[in-house]
Formats: sequence, C-alpha cells, structure tokens
Amino acid sequence: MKRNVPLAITFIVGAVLIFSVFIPPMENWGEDFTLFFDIIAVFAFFLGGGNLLRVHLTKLSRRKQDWPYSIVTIMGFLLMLAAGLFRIGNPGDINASLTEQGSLFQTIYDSVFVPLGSTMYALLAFFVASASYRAFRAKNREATILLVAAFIILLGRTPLGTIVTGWVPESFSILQIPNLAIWIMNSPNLAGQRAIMIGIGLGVVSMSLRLILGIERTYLGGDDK
Amino acid sequence: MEHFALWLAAFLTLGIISFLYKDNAWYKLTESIFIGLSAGYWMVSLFWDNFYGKFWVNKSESPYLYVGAVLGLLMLLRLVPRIGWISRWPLSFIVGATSGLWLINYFSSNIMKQIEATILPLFSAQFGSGFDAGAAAIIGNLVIVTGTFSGLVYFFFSKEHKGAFGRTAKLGIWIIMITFGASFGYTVMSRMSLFIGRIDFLLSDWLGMIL
Amino acid sequence: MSTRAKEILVIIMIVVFSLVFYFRKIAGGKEIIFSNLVAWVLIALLVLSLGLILILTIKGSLIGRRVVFIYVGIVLALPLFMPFTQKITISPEVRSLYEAVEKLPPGSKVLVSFDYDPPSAPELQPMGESFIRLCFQRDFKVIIMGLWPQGPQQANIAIDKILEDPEMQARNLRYGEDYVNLGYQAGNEFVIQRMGSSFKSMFPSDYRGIPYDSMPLVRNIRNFSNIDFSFNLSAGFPGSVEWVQIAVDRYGVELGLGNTAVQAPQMYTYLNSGQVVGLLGGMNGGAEFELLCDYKGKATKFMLSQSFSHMVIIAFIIIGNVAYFLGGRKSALKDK
Amino acid sequence: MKTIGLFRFLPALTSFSIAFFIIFSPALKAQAPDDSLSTTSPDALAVSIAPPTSLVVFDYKYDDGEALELTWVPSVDDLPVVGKVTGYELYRSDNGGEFYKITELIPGSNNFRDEDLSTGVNYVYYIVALSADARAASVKTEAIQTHREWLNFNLKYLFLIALIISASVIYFIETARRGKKLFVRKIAGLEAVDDAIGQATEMGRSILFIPGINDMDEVQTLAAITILGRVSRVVADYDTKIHMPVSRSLVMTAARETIKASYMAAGRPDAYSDDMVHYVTDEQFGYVAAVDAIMVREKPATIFLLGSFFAESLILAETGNSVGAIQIAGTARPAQLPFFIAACDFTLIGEELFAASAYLSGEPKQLGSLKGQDVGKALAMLVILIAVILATISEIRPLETVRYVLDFLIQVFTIKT
Repeated sequence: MKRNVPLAITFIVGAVLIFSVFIPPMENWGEDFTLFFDIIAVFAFFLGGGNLLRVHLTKLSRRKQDWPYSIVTIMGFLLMLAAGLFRIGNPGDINASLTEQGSLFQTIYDSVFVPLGSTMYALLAFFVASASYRAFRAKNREATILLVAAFIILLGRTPLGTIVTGWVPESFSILQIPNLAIWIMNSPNLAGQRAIMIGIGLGVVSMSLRLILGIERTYLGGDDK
Repeated sequence: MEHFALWLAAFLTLGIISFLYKDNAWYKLTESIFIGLSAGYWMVSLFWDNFYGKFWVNKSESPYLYVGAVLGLLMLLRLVPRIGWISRWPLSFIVGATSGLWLINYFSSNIMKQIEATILPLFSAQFGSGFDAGAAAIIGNLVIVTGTFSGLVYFFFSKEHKGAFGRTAKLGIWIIMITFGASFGYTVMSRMSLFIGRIDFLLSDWLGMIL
Repeated sequence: MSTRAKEILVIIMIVVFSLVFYFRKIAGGKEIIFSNLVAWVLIALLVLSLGLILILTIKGSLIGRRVVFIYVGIVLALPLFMPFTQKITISPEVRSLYEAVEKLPPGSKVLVSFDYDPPSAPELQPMGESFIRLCFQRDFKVIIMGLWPQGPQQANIAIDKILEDPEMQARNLRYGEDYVNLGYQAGNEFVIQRMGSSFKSMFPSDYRGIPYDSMPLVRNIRNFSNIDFSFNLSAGFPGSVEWVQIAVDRYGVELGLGNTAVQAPQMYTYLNSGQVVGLLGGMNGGAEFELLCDYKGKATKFMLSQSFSHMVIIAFIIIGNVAYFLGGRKSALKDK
Repeated sequence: MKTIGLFRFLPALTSFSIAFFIIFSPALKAQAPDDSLSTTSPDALAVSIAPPTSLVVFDYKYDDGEALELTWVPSVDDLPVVGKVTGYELYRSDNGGEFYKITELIPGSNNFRDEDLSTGVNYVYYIVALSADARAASVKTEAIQTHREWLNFNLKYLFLIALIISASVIYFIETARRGKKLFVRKIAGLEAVDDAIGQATEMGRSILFIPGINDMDEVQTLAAITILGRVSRVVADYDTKIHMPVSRSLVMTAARETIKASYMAAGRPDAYSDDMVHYVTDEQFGYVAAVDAIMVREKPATIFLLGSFFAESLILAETGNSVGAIQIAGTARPAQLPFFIAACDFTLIGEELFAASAYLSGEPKQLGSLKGQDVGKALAMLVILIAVILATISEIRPLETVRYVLDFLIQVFTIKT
C-alpha cells in the first residue's frame, strides 16, 4: 500500500500521458495536468510558507545567531499577505485589482522588488569578471580551446578587434576578428549546442522511462512497507 | 514620498552590492526584507492566480478540477504523522505526469528537430565563390555536421573512449568547449550593461552626478 | 586602525557623499565632467595599476577576487564622467537606418514600438531617446506603442528626458498632435496582425484612457498604410522577428530595428535580404546612431564603460594566464 | 532483488502499441482532403474588388473533431503593397442558423483553421474581401461536419522512433537485469561524489544541495531529486550534515521524502530531521540572495548545483567557489553550462545529469538504460551521416532516387502540427 500504490500511480499517469499525445480525443490531457499541478502547488505552499515561518520563529525564540533579522523576514511576509490577500492599502475594495497602481501591494513591488531583483541580477557583471580571471587559463588543451573561443568573441565585441585585424584583405574578410566571432557563433557553437541537445533528449527519455517503470524510486520513501 | 522611495531603492541597491565586499549587517537586513516580502508576494500570487483563478472560478464548469484539489489536500496530510505517507500519492502523480509529458516533448524538440536541422549538404552552388563566402560556408557546414557527430560520440556511455572512437570523442569535447567559450564571451556584454543600468540609477536618478 | 573602524569610516563617507550630492541635485546642480587632464591621469593610473598587478603576479603574489570586483566597478563607473567619447566607426546597417529616416519629409508619421523591460533598458533606452529626438528635430509625428507591458513606461521616461532639453522645449511639442503613446496591448504578434486592418481596434484609447478618435494625430490613421516609417526596439519575443514577418512581409512597412547585443546577430539575415532598412545592435549601435544624430546621449557614455570593462576583463585573463604559467602550472590556483 | 509486478506489463504494452500501429496503418494512405465539398462560381454582384474564389472546407485531420480547415484563392485585387484589399472577414453558420463573423484576416491570407467546433453540427462558411469602400463575398460552402479521429497519424514517425528508442532502453534494462555485464565509462563528476562527501565529513562541515529553481514539473528537477537519493544515502552512511534550501514547496516535500528514505535505507532513521530541507522563497533572486548568504556563513565543504538554473548559475557558482567548496554542478540548460564549467570543479553536461542517478546507483538494470540511450545516439549519428551524404550528392548531381530518399528522411524527422 505505502509503496505499490504510488508506483502504480506513477506508471499509469506516465503511460497515459505518453500515449495521449497520439490520441486526438486525449490530446489536451497534458494541459489538464498542468492545471492540476498549479492547484497542488497552492496547497503545497502552506507547507512551504509554514516552514518559512517555523524556521524563523524558532530562530527568534531560541535567540539563535542573527535572530533580529528573522523579525524583518516574518514582518515582511505577513505584510505582503495582508496587502495581497486582504487587499489592505488598496484604494479599491477587496474586488479591486491586486496590481492596481497605487495599491500597497504594487507599490512594494515597484519600489522594493525591482531594485532588489535587478541589483542581484547585476552582480553578474562582477562574477563574470572574476570567473574569467580565474577560469580562463590554458591549463590543458580543453581549457585552452575554451579560452581562445571566449577571447575571440570578447575581442570581436570591442574596437580592439577591428583594429587588430583591420589589415586583412576583404576577400579573406572571414579572418577579421568581428567576422570570425560571428562565424564561431554560427558554426562550431551551433554544432556543440546540437550534440548537447540531442543528448539531453535521450537522457530525458531514458530517465522518464526509469521513473515510469518504477526502476528509479528513490523519491518514494524506502522499504517501510 | 518621492524622496523616500528613491532613498529606499538606493539603500537596498547598495545593501546588495555590499555583499561583494563581504557578508555584513546591511546585506543581512536587505536579504531578510527580500526573502520575507517575496515569499509573501508568491503566496498571494499563487493564491489568486492558481487557486482562485484556475480552480475556484472554474470548478462548477469543469468538475474534474476537484481531482487537483483533492491531490492538494492529500499533500497536506504530511502534517499528520500517522498517515503522512499518503502524501506520496500526489507526489507520484506529479512525477509520473512530468516524466510522461516531457518524454515526448523532448523527443520531438530535442531529438527529431535537431537531427532534421543537421541534414545539410556539404557543398552547394548557392554558397557562392571566393574564399570569404564559399569556403566559409563549406567549412561551416562541415563543422556543423562533424561537430554534432563527434559531440554525440563524446556522450557515449557504453564504450570506452579509446582508439579512433576516443579520438572522435576528443574532437567532440573540443567542439563542446568552443561552444562554451563562445557563449561565455558572448554574454559578457549584456552582463556588463546590467550593472551599468544600476550605476546609472545611483549616479543619475539618485545623486544627479551625471545626466 | 582596526578593520571595524575602517568599515564604519567608509559607511560614514558613503552617507556624507550621498547626502552632499543629493542636496546638490535638489539645488539644481549640473552634471560632473572631468577635465581632459584628470581623465587621462585616471586612465594612466588605471593602466599603471594593472601593470603593477601584472608585475606582482610575475613575482608570485596573486590578487584576490575583491580586487577584480573593484576594477569592474571602477571601469564601469568612471567612464561616465569622462569628457571624451570612444572613436566610433559607423557600421553600414546604422548608417542605412539614419539615411532612411533622413529621406522622410517633415510631417511624416513614424510608429515606434517599445518591446522591452527595465533590465534591457541600458542597451535600448538610449536608442529610443535618440531616435525619438531625431524625429522631433525633423518635425515627424511620433506614435508610440508597446508589445511588452513595461515598454510604454520606458517610452514615457524617454520622452520626459527629451523634453527636458531647452531646444526641444522651444519646439512646443504637444501631446496628441505631435506625439502619442498608445500604451501596451496584450496578444503578442496578433496585435501587429490586427493593426494591419485597424490601429483603433487594438488601441481604442491611449495609455491614459484618451479615446483614439479624440487625438488629432491618430484620428486619420487607419492602419499601416498611413504610416511612413516604423522603428522597433526589441529585447526578445514578441519583437523584431514578429515585426519583420508581419508588418514588413505582409503590409510592406518600412522598418528599422534596435536590438540588444544578444539578439542582434540573428537579425542580419533580414538586413541582408532587405526586409529591414537598418539595425542598431547593442550599445555600439546606439552610440553610432547618436554620433550620426550629433547628440551625445547615454549610449555614447555607456559605450565607453562597456569597452573599458571588456578591456579590463581581457587584461585580467592575460594576468591570470601569466600567473598560471609562471606559477609552475600549479593546479592550486583557488583564490583566498 | 525482485522486480515489481508492474514491470511485467512491459512486453504486453509494447506489443499492444505495435498492434495498434499495424491495425490502423491503412489509414496512413487516407491523408488527402477527400471530403472537400464546395466549388466556386464568380460572384454575381458587381463590386470594385474581386471576391476570393475556390473556397474549400475540409475536416482537419487527426483531431478530436474540433477543427475544420478552409482554403481559398485570394481576391485578384489582393496584391502586396499596391493591392486594394485591406483584409478578409470569415463568416460561419451553425446548423443553418444565421451567419456571423468568426474572424478577421489580413491581406494575402489564403487559409484558416477554425477550431473549437463540435461534432454533429453542420457548418457553412463564406468569406468576404474588404477594401476601403467595398466588400466582395465568395460563394457559400456546402454544409460540413467535423470528424473525430482516434489516432494522430501526423505523428506516426515520431511514435515509431520513440518506440524504437524506448524499446532499446527497456531491452537493455531487461538484459542487464538477467545478469549480463554491461560496460559503462567513467564520468568524472560522479566519480568525485564519494570523495567530496568524504572530505566534508573529515572537515566536519556540511554539504549544500541546490536542486535548481524550477518546480517538480520540470524534468531537470526530477533528475536532481533522483541524484539527491544517491547522495543522501552516502551522506547518511558517513553521518555528514546535509543542508538543502529550496525555492519551491513541492520540491521541499519531495526532497524530505527522498532524504528520509535514504536515512532509513542506511538504518539510521533517527538521524534524519525535517530541518535538513527548508523553503526560502519562490522569487528567483530572493532565493539567490539567501543561498549566497548561506554559502558564505556556513562555508560548506561540498556544494551540489544540480537541476534547472537560469541567470543565477554563475552568481551561485562563483560564491561557492569563493568559500573554497568542492562544487559538482549539472544542468540541461545549454546557456548556463559555460558558467558552471568556468566556476565549478566538476560539471555534468546535459545528458550526464540525467544519467547520474543510474550511474551512481551502480545497479545493473539502471546501467542498462544508459546503454539503451547509446542506441539512440548511434541511430541519430547514422541518420545524420546518411542524410548528409545524400544531401551532398543531390547538390552535386540531381538524381531522382537520391532526392526521393532524402525527402523521405527529412519528412520522417519533420513534425507536423
């Protein structure tokens, strides 16, 4: 019961969805599944959100390190729930649109979320630099190839690239760095991408089969029958 | 109010940037604000978009949606230790459905389409003459075909990379490395412009040092 | 002085610095530009310090990642204060766009679609600004729309910026007569398709709710046949590809493109086939266009930052390799 | 080890599908629109533009009786750029009711698929060409009903190839299960798993496991969870600390279930605690901010970054690198792989991510599935080789048979929708 029922559910649902693609009266079942999934995800959030509260309340009550920050997190969470679920601070009433201009919910989104998210995203500028500094070293043949390809593309995007190879005659224009950069993007880069993608396709097929057939079942609890 | 919003945005922006120096109180405060507010934001969105918008509004019209709700409720049984194991049912439903759904999707988009796109002639009169156009196109197609081929050889699991097979696999990993190097170099510019955007906010919108 | 004290000092400096400049801004302070001398000295210092790092590396002491971070921050920020602009060579696809706009007679109706959101703004916003500015200068009528929800907001930011300029204020541009912002419409490529038969069906009112028919500029515009030129600023889907496939291929619209650097290479096929008249790709494209318009906008400024940062990354890659080869190829090259 | 009962269904399932395919194969030939119902005649009214002609309606093939296809010849006044026609309107009547407009179409269009129809209803259509000041209607079609098909023969090659590859995977699983030894090459990133966990144990530090930022409806997350099963088993044996912040509630539930199972299998259920896995936030960069902080504060000895990653890949990998952790990463998102390659010690590239749990399990039947995948690769390589040779030959010298075979091959791999 504890193990075989879940295995049977996985098998039946998986097999049915595979075959539904080929059977027109069933072709929308995949979309229905995503609906089910979205609904399940809401219920699951009670576990997730509850867990978040629990973690921070525990931190708070046991006065663990950095506990004052937990107050901020909990307050933020509750504030957003109040503004969103009960539409507090919304110029319209409960039926007004959540994202109405001037509502507390939308204001918080615009003035807190946007700067936070885009700055976190923008940190990539620094990490790209430190990763290039550390990783692009000609340690072995593979690393050298990686380095050279990245170097050509980088050069091709600065005025330096045009200057360095500007002397190459027009009939060999492919050897000018900006053109070479475009050629690398369109040929070897494409080939590598394709090999990776075909491999991924096969990997998914094989793993899905292992899951559907119940060969892979680490996610289902152990042998507690 | 306008001043406050500007200073708040600047405070949060600098708080995140300060993490580059090291973990510190300013960052911790910013991080806690971000986590609390965003978790709340997502709960609200999930509730209104998914539960209300997809289930509550349509439930009388499409009664089969109750299946989703029941599975969701079973998920909550985790909170009752004695019958918590029932929550594996919705879990196995999701695992089965995800596997089944993606098996065919990946099959068509990752295998069939990519193979079709690789069926290229190695030579064509349309390529034009001269080194710049003709040769580049011929070499380009040759590289795409041999690159895809040898890349696949690299991924072979059940054959040892030895002899001619090993050399092809080696070529395959080189092609893959070119791919990685190229995509890395290619994204640097857009990553830099992301931070230029933040600097522009700080120096222009906030402090008015530049226009 | 302990690290703690230094940190507190830095924070105090940041606070004082920002307060000073904030009040300076409120008091109407102008932008800060270094003199040529200062700028060259700074560049020289930058190059020298990189050389010093190289020497240090050769001698065997490696720099940590924080040093790299500081350099990235400096080279992205400092060029924004520098008086000179990078030598820009104008590529044919930018020139052809400019020439196509030049050819239009005064009073031409130009449709500009803002199809991007704030993260792509550093690249695309300057293009939008210089393009609309050029249109106003030539007395064109500008119709703005967006296929991305945040596009029309970006357009408003651009217009506000343009209208701050006294030269533009002197033109006495009026909303509804000289330019309109029709706002965002959901539906991706279908919006373009439906606009083929009727603009009004897609935009019954503008972004502020003013009815389509009450705005003199658009009252008589039915569909693409009343539009003389189109410009599309795009960061992905829906965007340039859809505009080319529908507006150009089906309705014969004359179209120019402004794209992010990531997207631009895919557009060269359309350029070569003549489906689009011109293309601005990434910050380079924006800077080149500003040069043609004789307007020093943000792209020109940002461009310098962009190139500086690329050079610095290339420099650090070289330093890294020097470190590796001189360090007896030891594998333990982890920082810290 | 005994296999589960379900597994025995397989041969039956396979033969069932083959039989399915064979029985319905006569329908393969019936693809032409044979039930076209109407013809045309010039419109009687004198108007300033010509009407569209040859309006034909036929059942859309291989659907649930929901769609009809219409084709027509556009008005002769419909020319690119200089033409007078500004668009078309399509009208429909259901069961002899009144005609109403179902859609507007742009100039130059010559077909339309009318969807969301029902079976058993008689539909009649006509189309009107519009210009600035005139309308010109085509003749009406005869009444037509939609038809429901039970199998989608547009996808027959997809089905066939999927069947071959799935069958080869299953065949090798079976072969291996019967005890035949199969060779599987070493995968560096996975060989390192044991050592990496061992090192964390020695240093007395924790292991951080990040399963990507997507939910359980993404296969890469499933792959990450299956790998978690193997990793947490080693963790349980070594008695190391594992920490797993997640960005989705469902992933949290699945991960807890998985880790708990591993601890039970290791005979140490008491050592398991729900606190090993905790939810942070669904927001992409909020999650990244939290994970970065955890890395810096806890200084884990080993970090696993497995699953579906977006722009955050490099932020996480660089931060992990800066605290000196051994990093094992893997994703099937080609755009993010370069960043992992640059910043992590070991990277599972695409297919290797999905193969990982099978590889780590070391069970013969799991390894058998990897051999099955290789058959797929061999097949893909063979097709590419043959097709490229044929394509090149037909470019140099146009031979009819070569062209025919090539077209067939291309048709096989083209998916019709």
